[in-house]
Amino acid sequence: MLILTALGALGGLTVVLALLLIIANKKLQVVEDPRIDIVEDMLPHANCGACGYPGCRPFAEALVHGDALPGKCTVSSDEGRQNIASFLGVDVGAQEKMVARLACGGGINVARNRARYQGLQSCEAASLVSGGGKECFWGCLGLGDCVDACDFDAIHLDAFHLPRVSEDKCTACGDCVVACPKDLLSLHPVSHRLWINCKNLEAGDEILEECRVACTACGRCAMDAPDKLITMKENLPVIDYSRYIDTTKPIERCPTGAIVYLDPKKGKVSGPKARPVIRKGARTEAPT
Amino acid sequence: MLFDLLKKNPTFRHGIHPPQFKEDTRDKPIRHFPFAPVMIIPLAQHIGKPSVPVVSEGQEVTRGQLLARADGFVSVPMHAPASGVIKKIGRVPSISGKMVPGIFLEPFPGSSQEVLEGKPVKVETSTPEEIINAIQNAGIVGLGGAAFPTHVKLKIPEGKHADTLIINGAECEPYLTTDHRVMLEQAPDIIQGVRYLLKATGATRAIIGIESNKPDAAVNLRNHLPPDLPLSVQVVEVKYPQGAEKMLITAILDREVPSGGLPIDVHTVVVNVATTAEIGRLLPHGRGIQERVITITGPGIKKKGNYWIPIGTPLRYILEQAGAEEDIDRVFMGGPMMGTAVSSLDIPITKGTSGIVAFREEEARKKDVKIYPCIHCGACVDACPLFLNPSKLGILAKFKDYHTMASDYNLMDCFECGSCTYVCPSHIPLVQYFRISKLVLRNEKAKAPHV
Amino acid sequence: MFKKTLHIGTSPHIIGGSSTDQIMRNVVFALLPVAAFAVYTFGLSALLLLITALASCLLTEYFLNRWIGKSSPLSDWSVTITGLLYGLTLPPHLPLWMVFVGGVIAVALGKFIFGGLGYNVFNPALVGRAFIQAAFPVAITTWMAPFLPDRFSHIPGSTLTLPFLKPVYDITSGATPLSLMKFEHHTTDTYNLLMGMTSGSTGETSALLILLGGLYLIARKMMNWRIPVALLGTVYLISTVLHWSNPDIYPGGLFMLFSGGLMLGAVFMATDMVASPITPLGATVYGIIIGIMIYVIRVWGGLPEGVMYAILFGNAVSPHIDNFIRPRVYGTGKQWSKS
Amino acid sequence: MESKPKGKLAGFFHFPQGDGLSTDEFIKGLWRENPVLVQVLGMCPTLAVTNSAINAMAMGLATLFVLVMSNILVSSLRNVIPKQVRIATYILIIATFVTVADYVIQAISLDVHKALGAFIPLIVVNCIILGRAEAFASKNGVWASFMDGLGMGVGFTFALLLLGFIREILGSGSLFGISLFADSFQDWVIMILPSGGFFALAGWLLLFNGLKLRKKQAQPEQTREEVLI
Amino acid sequence: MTVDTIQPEKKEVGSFKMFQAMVGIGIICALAIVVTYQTTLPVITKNKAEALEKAIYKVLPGAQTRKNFQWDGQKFSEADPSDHSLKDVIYTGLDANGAMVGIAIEAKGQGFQDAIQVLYGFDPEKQAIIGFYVLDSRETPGLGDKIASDAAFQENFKALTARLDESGKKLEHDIQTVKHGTKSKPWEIDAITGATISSKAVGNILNHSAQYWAPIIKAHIDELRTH
Amino acid sequence: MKTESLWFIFLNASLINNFVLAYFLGICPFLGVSGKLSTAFRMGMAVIFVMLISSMAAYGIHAFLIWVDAPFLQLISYIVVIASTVQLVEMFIKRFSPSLFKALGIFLPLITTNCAILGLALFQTNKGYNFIESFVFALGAGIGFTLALVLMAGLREKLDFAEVPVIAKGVALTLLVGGILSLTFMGFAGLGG
Ligand SMILES: Cc1cc2nc3c(=O)[nH]c(=O)nc-3n(C[C@H](O)[C@H](O)[C@H](O)COP(=O)(O)O)c2cc1C
Ligand SMILES: Cc1cc2nc3c(=O)[nH]c(=O)nc-3n(C[C@H](O)[C@H](O)[C@H](O)COP(=O)(O)O)c2cc1C
Ligand SMILES: Cc1cc2nc3c(=O)[nH]c(=O)nc-3n(C[C@H](O)[C@H](O)[C@H](O)COP(=O)(O)O)c2cc1C
Ligand SMILES: Cc1cc2nc3c(=O)[nH]c(=O)nc-3n(C[C@H](O)[C@H](O)[C@H](O)CO)c2cc1C
Ligand code: SF4
Ligand code: SF4
Ligand code: SF4
Ligand code: SF4
Ligand code: FES
Repeated sequence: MLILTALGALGGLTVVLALLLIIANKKLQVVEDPRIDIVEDMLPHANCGACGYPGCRPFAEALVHGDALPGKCTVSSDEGRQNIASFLGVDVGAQEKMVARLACGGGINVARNRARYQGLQSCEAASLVSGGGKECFWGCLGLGDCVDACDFDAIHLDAFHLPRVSEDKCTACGDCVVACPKDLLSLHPVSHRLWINCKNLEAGDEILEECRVACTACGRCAMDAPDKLITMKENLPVIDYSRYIDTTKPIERCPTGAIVYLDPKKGKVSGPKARPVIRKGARTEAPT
Repeated sequence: MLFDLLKKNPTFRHGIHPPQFKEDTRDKPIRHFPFAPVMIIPLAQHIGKPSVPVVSEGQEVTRGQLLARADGFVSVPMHAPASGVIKKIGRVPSISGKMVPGIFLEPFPGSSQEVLEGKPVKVETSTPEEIINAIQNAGIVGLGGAAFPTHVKLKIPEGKHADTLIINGAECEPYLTTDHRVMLEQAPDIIQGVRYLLKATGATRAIIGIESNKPDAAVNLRNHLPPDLPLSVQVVEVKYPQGAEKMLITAILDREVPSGGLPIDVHTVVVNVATTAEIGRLLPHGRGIQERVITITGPGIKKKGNYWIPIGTPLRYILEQAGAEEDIDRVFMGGPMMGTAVSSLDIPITKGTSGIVAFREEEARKKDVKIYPCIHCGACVDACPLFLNPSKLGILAKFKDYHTMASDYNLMDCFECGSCTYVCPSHIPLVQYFRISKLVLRNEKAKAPHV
Repeated sequence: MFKKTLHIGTSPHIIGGSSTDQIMRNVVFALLPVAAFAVYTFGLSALLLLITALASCLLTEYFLNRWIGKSSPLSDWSVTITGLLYGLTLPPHLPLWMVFVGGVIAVALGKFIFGGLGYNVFNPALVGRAFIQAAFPVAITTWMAPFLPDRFSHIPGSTLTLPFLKPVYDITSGATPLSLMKFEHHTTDTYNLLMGMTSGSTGETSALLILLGGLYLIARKMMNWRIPVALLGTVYLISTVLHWSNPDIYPGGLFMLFSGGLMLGAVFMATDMVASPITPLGATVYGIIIGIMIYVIRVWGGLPEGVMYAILFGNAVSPHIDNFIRPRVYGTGKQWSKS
Repeated sequence: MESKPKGKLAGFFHFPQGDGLSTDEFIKGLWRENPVLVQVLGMCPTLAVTNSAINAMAMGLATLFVLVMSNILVSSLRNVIPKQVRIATYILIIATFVTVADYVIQAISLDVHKALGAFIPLIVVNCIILGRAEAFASKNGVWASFMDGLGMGVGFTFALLLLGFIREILGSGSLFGISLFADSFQDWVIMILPSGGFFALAGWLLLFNGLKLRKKQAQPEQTREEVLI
Repeated sequence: MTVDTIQPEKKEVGSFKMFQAMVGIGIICALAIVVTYQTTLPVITKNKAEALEKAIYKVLPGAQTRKNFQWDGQKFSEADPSDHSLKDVIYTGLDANGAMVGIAIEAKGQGFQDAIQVLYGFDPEKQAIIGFYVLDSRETPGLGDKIASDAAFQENFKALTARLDESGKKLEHDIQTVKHGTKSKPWEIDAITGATISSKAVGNILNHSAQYWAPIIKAHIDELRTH
Repeated sequence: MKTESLWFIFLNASLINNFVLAYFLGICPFLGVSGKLSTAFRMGMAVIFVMLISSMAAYGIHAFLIWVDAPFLQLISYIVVIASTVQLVEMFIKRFSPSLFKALGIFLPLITTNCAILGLALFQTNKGYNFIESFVFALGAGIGFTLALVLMAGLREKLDFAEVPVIAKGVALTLLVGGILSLTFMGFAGLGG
């Protein structure tokens, strides 16, 4: 008897439930490409936005819909990109690894401060107060907004309060580029190794008073560069990276070291004519 | 006593009472200042497009001669502050720390104070347009500090009208006494200026608002009031930032300028007294502005006082002439509440400079105190004249949540008066946070269409 | 000729008003008479208790902040207030080891965990007390009679109980005015309440000194007067009206005001700005909410006293008060369009 | 994941190659993926019944039982149950085993049953069980699912006991009902109150966080050659 | 670009299959539950009855057996001891000779945290409460839960007067809880220190229950005896 | 016998024995969905709604099981019926009020398999509440749940802008706040007793 009641009651319930679910199944099916989930899983979940999409999921959608290629994701490993590409049966869309580069060499050992800034310790804040008190208006303030902005621990301030970007860790997400109030950082392919390390628009030897490694707009690098690789614009040399030639010729005669070659092993190499960078009697305190 | 309480001077709600420090200079008559060996004249001394030089290097110019013409409507011309030679047209140092386009002028030794005159503009015979053009040609900008071209403000937009002209004589900044002295010494010019302004704007009445700590100025102006002019003097409470135009309009007219709006939205035009006096002084002679009244004061100055200083005089020269102490540590252009600290003494004063305040180290150190976290004491909330919540804004800014600040807490309304920072017991640099936040948001907005 | 590199910074270049450490120091000053009177009333045990409470809070704050590398953690004086207030809300002969435990909890759990000064969402002193009340409910509801003749020569046995052991009581116990009211329907004379002639927590008995301290802080603009006024006003109003409707059940307004921890709580604890709303209207609403809740717990609830719970509850709703009660920003809303 | 089974019951007695795998299924639930301490699942029973070690133990075992049984049944029926009615059937299965557990405990000890109150039936809605059925058992073989359920269940019991120990020792001065200290011990009543549950669990989590942080600090990331710019 | 190596799984499951699976599993479940229920039922029933009996004998010292009576508003009738769904049941306790020792009554009311459920023994002869047992409470351990264990508190219920007044409709004196150490009347309960609230709750519960039952029992005492 | 008054049932379920803070029911959403005030509030509303529905459903089932004399099916049928009823309601709302669905609907599936809902059904049965009492009980429990959730959300939103030490970030902090809230709610004990 008990068994019958039980079977009846529970059987009835399950029948109702089953019917309900069947109806639900028929009426409300959501169609979403299951590959999106899979691709999203294959992405690094950094949600950094370097791919140009607001996050990994939207990028995954774009990948699946064929609107983007896996190579756009700079955070993923080569293998990871390859996996996604072969899963979706598309090209990797190989993109050369990009890194952020700083266009200033004016650490506290070589660049002078005109005034001492007091207040919130951020470049953004300091740059609003008379440009930050650095004698060179264009120079790095060394308060590390770019460091804070980096989610990948790829930027650190060195002993002279200049940011250094680790080529390994940098994912080219562009956060530091946005963060810098002086627009000193930009994204470049790693293979671009000839680099103008200054943004000062002034010309003449007087500006060496402000900063020992400033570009005086003497123009020698432009003269020496093969194939008109470098032209002078607004008192600064400009490298035409669209026809980039890997050469160290232009740095040879630079008197200040404002143009450098970024050697993968040795780091920043300036020409033999550039004077040694430690200035005697330079103030060593931080530009606060 | 009860009676006194009842007829309290009108004012706005909230605000602060910083010490005034005006005693040192308010009784010092305005005196003329010698010409510096070299004058530095930036081409953008106003908000808007920089002016365009019409002189060339090596050219000799007379005081008051046009140096650069206005470039469009939101721009004003520059006039020579002294007779001399144009040394160079290039980049000059500026208060922003940046080198900006400008002119170096070397006055002739012993050059006279005589000023070149132009075509007079009479109130009675000119149309409002003519007056507005004349104001632009005179190179007049707001002398209250913002340096906004005055003629732009006077040009009432289509579909709006002005019924009241408020002359801002509040001068609520501590230390500064320029407007005070102007009201005492240049009452006829002010009256004349009001006539021009009334005609230009079409307003039917004008009110001069003066803080109650300048009773002599109020009396002086009242004595000069001509019977034929719908002009009156209104004394308002001493309170910072009474001089902000929104606060003055609220105090005098009990109107509120809508958020994101301008005084003209409540049918009002606000002009600073010194600006008014300058209009009244220059237009009848067709001159251009070449000097302005500046208070030089502060604990770091020995010869405190009010001076007519030619525009373009370098700061270093002014300080030397005014006998600044050797150990000055901070120098501000403008008052201590709203003014800008200068990073170099090689920059010139401009049309917008209403005062120079120099602090020695002791005063300066008072600001350099330990910052605590916000303790929600509410002092800032009780101080903000715009009824914002600086505490919340500050916390949001610290965590870089700029969008919430703008969307939920009216960040963009903040006019950076600094009242909140002044009262904060935790010494949080609130205004600095807000400046950054606003800048970031504006930059974002500027970039938005490209993304 | 000018010797120095100039300093630059943003406006305003002058600052006024008192600083945070100054405010905190003054609160300590305002509390000192209360503490002194407590020692006078309850003798050595109260003195030891206050010292232990202070020490536990200060030590916890010091070591925890050192641990995460903050410099000079005690310089803002706030934890001194926490320690003092925490001690003042405990019964005078509570075992010192319990006092110590609560002090550690107050600072570690009530303050440090949230980020320290300025970030705590609850009143740290009350978190400590609430913990102790829940952990050792018997010990914390056992009271000592005031003005015992041997209070300066004899340390009660319970005070010196060894850690983790139950206290043993060897002195005359007293009943607080509130529990007399609640369980025996006996109301204490207002004059006695005012002058601190009753038993109760160490620092709550003298309403007069507390009020004076509060007035001092209000006069120096270091305290938001709206909170105590709204709070006390609410309690007084409700109790007066109900007392009038049925004096047998509902105690009178003055009794309610001056009994238990209400005065101390209203003046010194509800006013802790960190965990209370920031706007003037918000503060008033906050005071009213706490007032209502105190009344409800005291008169209809199970416990004789509810100040602590009411304030903690107020702390919990204060983010919402801040969210919903905001002053109209200048130039927004309908009002400006009138012109 | 394993290869596709051929017949309906093919996966039933499918033992994975080597024992290493299933040991791992077991171990991971104990620590690495501990449902309470790491995944923070099934909080209600965790907090509600851990005011004594006995209750924690009973609850843990009951959950373990249901977890293992439902994992076994779900994984063995995984090819029979259509995807659309998956959740519904899992709930049915779980509810059955919970009912069974409920009656068994009631038969063993009324006191324990009373102490656990409504929380035995509430095992039905413990997210861990449905979670494992859905995430693991529905995709894996019976043996692996069994090990997984066992691991998770033991891990759950372990976490409950951690809480139960500290709450009972401090709160009642006893362990498994056996008095540990002399009579004069002062109980910390808060530990057996609801708030004590929150605090105790938070305390454990803080401890583990602290350990994790210290581990991180102890072995700093390798310093890589940084390219100067 | 459109190479779909992995097709989204399109499982077209027939409705019948779903139905089949659900109902099938439902049936298995039902069977499992019924089997458990049937095997454990006797043990559980026995456990429960024992627990209740233990409580009854505790509040009615001397009782050896018990009888259940249900009150239907008019009269008492003997009830099936195994039927738990009945309401308004009281138990009479009989000694070895079959004489009635007293009546055990369940009562319930709000305590400090949650409802307290108690069983108390009522002696219709003495018109007094003669025993007290806490069936269920969620009072604070170490504090309120002493109402179940505190010896001094239990002492209150050896003989707690619950005498009816002349009208026979209500108690002559309300049962009342007083602060610890101040008990002076036989109808007062001496509270536990530190748990005054729970003690008061017990007093209230007993008072309410006695006010309700005492008159009924007095009027129908014969029905309870004769059966 | 005197039964509890409706007012008291309500107070008890919402404040004194708050489902979350005293009974530990529905801790998962309490920890999970209390991060944002707006979400917490909508979740609370959805819970109140589901509680009312499932309370009524449970009342019906209980009556039915008593009638067929199969109390052992209580648990399984509660869970099944509650789950399917809520799903039905969800479909219904989706069909007839998309805006309401947007506001509350997304929470519904989350709630169905939640301790608080099933706990409510079991408690009301254990306490032997009649239909009206069950309804009030469900309402009180739902409102109490919402209160706890909303208070928590407010505090957490505030704590989003606090310099919480790394060690306490995450669940631990939420639990600690929950503990203090639970302490606070002890102040309501004995109310109405
Ligand atoms: C906080 C604040 C304070 C101000 N104080 C004064 C003042 O004291 N005197 C003044 O003339 N203008 C002051 N201003 C500027 C006025 O708002 C307004 O721009 C000015 O009076 C307009 O006149 P102008 O354009 O002729 O300078 C202040 C502005 C702000 C935002
Ligand atoms: C600020 C303050 C808050 C207090 N809050 C509470 C409280 O919430 N609950 C409580 O039982 N006692 C509290 N106390 C202690 C009581 O005021 C008082 O000592 C207690 O009511 C005596 O209670 P009893 O009747 O339970 O013995 C507080 C004391 C102070 C000074
Ligand atoms: C955590 C806590 C739990 C409590 N539990 C109970 C309780 O279970 N029963 C009770 O009567 N009072 C309880 N109380 C209330 C106090 O102990 C109350 O002050 C006491 O009942 C008053 O009685 P007394 O006057 O005998 O000290 C509790 C208080 C706290 C703080
Ligand atoms: C008026 C006033 C009242 C205060 N009340 C308390 C208090 O009740 N409890 C406390 O721990 N700290 C109190 N403080 C100190 C301080 O605000 C407190 O330590 C912070 O909560 C710590 O972040 C008070 C401070 C002031 C100025
Ligand atoms: S590069 Fe830019 S952001 Fe980075 S430290 Fe320099 S100024 Fe600041
Ligand atoms: S001169 Fe060039 S290198 Fe030097 S600080 Fe300026 S930007 Fe940097
Ligand atoms: S600076 Fe902005 S926020 Fe601060 S008081 Fe002035 S208007 Fe208000
Ligand atoms: S004044 Fe400073 S400390 Fe006070 S609330 Fe404002 S920001 Fe916070
Ligand atoms: S375990 Fe209760 S809600 Fe998740």
